Amino acid sequence: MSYTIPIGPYHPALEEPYKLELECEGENVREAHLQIGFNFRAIELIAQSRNIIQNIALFERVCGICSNVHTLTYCLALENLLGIEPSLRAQYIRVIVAELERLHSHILWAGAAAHILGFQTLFMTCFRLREVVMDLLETISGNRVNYAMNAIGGVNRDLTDPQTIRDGVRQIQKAVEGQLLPIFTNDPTVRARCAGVGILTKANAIAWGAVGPTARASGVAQDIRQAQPYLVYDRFEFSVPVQESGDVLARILVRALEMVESCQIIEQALEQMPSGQWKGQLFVELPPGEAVARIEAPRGEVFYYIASDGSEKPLRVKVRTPSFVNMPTVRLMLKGATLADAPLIQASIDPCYSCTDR
Amino acid sequence: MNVEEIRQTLGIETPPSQRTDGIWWHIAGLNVCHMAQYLIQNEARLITITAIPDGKSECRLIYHWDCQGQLLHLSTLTQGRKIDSVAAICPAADWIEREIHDLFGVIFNGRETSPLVLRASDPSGLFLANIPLDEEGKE
Amino acid sequence: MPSWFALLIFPGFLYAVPMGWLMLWLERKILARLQSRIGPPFYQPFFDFIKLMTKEPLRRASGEDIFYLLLPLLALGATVGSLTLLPILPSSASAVGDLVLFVALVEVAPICLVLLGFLSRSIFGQVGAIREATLTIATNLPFITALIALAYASGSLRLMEIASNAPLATRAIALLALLFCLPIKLRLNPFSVANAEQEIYQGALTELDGWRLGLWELTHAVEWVALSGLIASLAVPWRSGQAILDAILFALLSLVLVVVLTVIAGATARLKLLQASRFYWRWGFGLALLALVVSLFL
Amino acid sequence: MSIWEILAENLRQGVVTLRYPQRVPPPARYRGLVQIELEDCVGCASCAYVCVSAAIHVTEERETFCWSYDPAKCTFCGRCVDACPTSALQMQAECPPIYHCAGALAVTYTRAYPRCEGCGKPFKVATQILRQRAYTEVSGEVETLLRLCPVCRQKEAIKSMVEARRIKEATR
Repeated sequence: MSYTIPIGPYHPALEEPYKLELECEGENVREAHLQIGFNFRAIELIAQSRNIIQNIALFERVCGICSNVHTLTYCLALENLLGIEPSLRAQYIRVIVAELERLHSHILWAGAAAHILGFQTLFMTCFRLREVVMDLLETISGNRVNYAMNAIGGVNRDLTDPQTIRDGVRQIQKAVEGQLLPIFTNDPTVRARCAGVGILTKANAIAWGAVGPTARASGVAQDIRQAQPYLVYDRFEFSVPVQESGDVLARILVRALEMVESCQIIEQALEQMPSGQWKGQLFVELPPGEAVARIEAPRGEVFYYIASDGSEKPLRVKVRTPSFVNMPTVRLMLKGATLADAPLIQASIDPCYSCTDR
Repeated sequence: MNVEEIRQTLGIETPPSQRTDGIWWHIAGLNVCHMAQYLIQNEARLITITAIPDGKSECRLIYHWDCQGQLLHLSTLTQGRKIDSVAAICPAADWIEREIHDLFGVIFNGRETSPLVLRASDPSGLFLANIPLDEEGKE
Repeated sequence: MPSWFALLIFPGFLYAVPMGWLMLWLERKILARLQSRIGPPFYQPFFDFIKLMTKEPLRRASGEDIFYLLLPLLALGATVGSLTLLPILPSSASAVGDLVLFVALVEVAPICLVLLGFLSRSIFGQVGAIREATLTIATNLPFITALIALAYASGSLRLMEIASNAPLATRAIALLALLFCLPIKLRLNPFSVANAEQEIYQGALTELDGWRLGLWELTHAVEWVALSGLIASLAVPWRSGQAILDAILFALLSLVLVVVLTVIAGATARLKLLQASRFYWRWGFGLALLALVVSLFL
Repeated sequence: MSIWEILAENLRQGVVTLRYPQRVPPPARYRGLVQIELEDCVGCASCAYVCVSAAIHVTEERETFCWSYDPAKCTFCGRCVDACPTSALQMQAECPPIYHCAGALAVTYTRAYPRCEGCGKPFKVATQILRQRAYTEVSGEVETLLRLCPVCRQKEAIKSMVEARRIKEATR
């Protein structure tokens, strides 16, 4: 029996609207079509009618989960254009917030994956752990979701209580190593659902320009933090986990190991952090010209392009989010998979539909 | 990444400008297919393509490449709002080109573009429509 | 004991409906506590039922509603009917071949569910119906084999005689095989494939709303009582002779089964259709076959 | 840890969730409603300039200025607080109340410009904080000067300069 089954735009397995149309043969998927744009807000266009400082808050709203990386990349691009560099303390604070956000994003994703697997207890375990990192971010920034930490040339809030963060991060590392990793890799029911499912070959990952954990799980060792270190990432010792198998389990593993690395980075940053200036400056105008910036977000490389004609408003801002390049690979993973695997496979790249649509 | 080699292979005369955020190169009549083929052979990754309206009828397209960790930005102008598609050579360009078609109405020669972020009934070129956004952000 | 008592009072409606709600609540509460959550108060399933029954339902094509009314009622009636056959009290009506009748009645609900899924004309309902049908077949092989083993070992098709006569070894293995089948019949993890929310919404129930869903939820609650009751009533060979004591023992045993099933559900992810079927054909059927072999040679 | 150990641990640990009206208190840096200290506001409209969602408006009249704020539009990014040169803005460190219609918590404050002690015209006044920033020591003389409008202040300054020169010449 052949039929087309729609997943989305609104579906329990999707956090946000997008549509996956699966042409099925029995329980097997023959072909998949992706439709995006349900969350299209034309943020790039709106940015052209706002001044550069308003735009920081605007780009914070590109994504609900990785809000900080967007303001960070935007501010880095502006700083490239202005030719300024934030103080060392501000850079360390940015790194700490960025890594905490990576922890948050990965834990949230692990929870979402567990939910899609129908593993309620694991979902609850992940989301309970997520509270720990959210509390840390709330202590630092005063908000659980949109941290508003980045300003041009600095940060908005100082980091005054390193011990709380250190304790929280240690708790997270312990839980990731002691609970999430063993269950995701050893639990028989989870293994049965994840191993060998939704394979993305290395060749395909390269051809489609996949980034972040999706690429690293397919054996493409690329991480902007090491390839072209920004902020103070060249001062930390950390490794980039790479898996060769390219299946859902590999993507889970890459993220879980990355969380441990992030904890290590935060510990090192707290250790090394110098005292001093951290505040940003208030810029009203930009010099004419263009600049780009890119960073390694939880989901992969975020890329910003800014062009200015010398006024207070940017001429054009281009946002390239990691999900935008990762999502087309879902089609390749889905071909030949079973219907039951489809929600898990589409979730395994950690897609962010709002990011993709902007 | 060997800048001189790229320059010779693509037959470019203008010199590039080297900045902290990569190498910027504006090339008037760039053969984008040739560029894509050459860079992909050299293990470069297409990050994205940025389109910026240039005058009333044209668009400047910037191809952002990651050449083993280094950024290379090659820009060129469309001709009659048309440019060759690189999607056949570089699958990563597929969605990017579709989005540019949606937002700026650029036509990519040698491929079909179906709407990506817009719905099928919407006209392309949304960002050219000059929608006045007042302070409240309403259309 | 008159049969109207069994049907209406114990273990029929008056017992089965509150007990079913209690079981649904216990399932949710245990799951919550296993996850360090508060969980719902004990009256929650009752409130859910009232809420569903009083909701304004969607308008359906004329003639469609009759199926949404009849199929759950049929399933409810059949499931309560199967309950009355359970050998709980020594005075329970036990007829020749009531084991066969029990199997027939307890299978009405899944068949109604498959029909509801197909009737709903929703793609998710149909996929859910296919899954439900596939799983019913997969699980019934060990389910019926285990019952045959019990019947053979005790030399009777009467549930009462099976309960009192089945030899220990066969009884233990066969009941374990029956217990294996419960997660699928009650659509629990790791075999909640037919109502996999993240894949096909509520499967066959996707299009049900208001009282249509309420009626089905009621049936589901009674299904819990009937299926856990089967194992609970067959597990104990002796009856005290005092109706109250026997009833309480039966109820407690049923609740213990709910706890066991819930803990397993809380500790597992959902498997796929093929994996679930394979599990039943290999382990479930293997166990049931073992029970049969044991009953043949011991 | 296996899943069984986690279940046992959870069971041992007991309930960690809260029933609805109970809630975890917000942290010290919580970004709640924006509060204004009108005495410190100079009406420079920096806050309105950086506000992305147009939650803050500053309108100027001849003799007054209005500072209005609508929490329903606010994104609580805190940029207005950072941009305020006189630290007149603060964010409440407690959760805003629940409200049912947009604009229910909107506030508008009007501040009349003080009148110049010289000519009687209203003028924008420098606040205490700005005064302290401009003059290391706010003396009585400065205080008198600051109660005048810029025009009168200029006149007064010229007058005192002329006076000073006269005294200088006289002493010579």
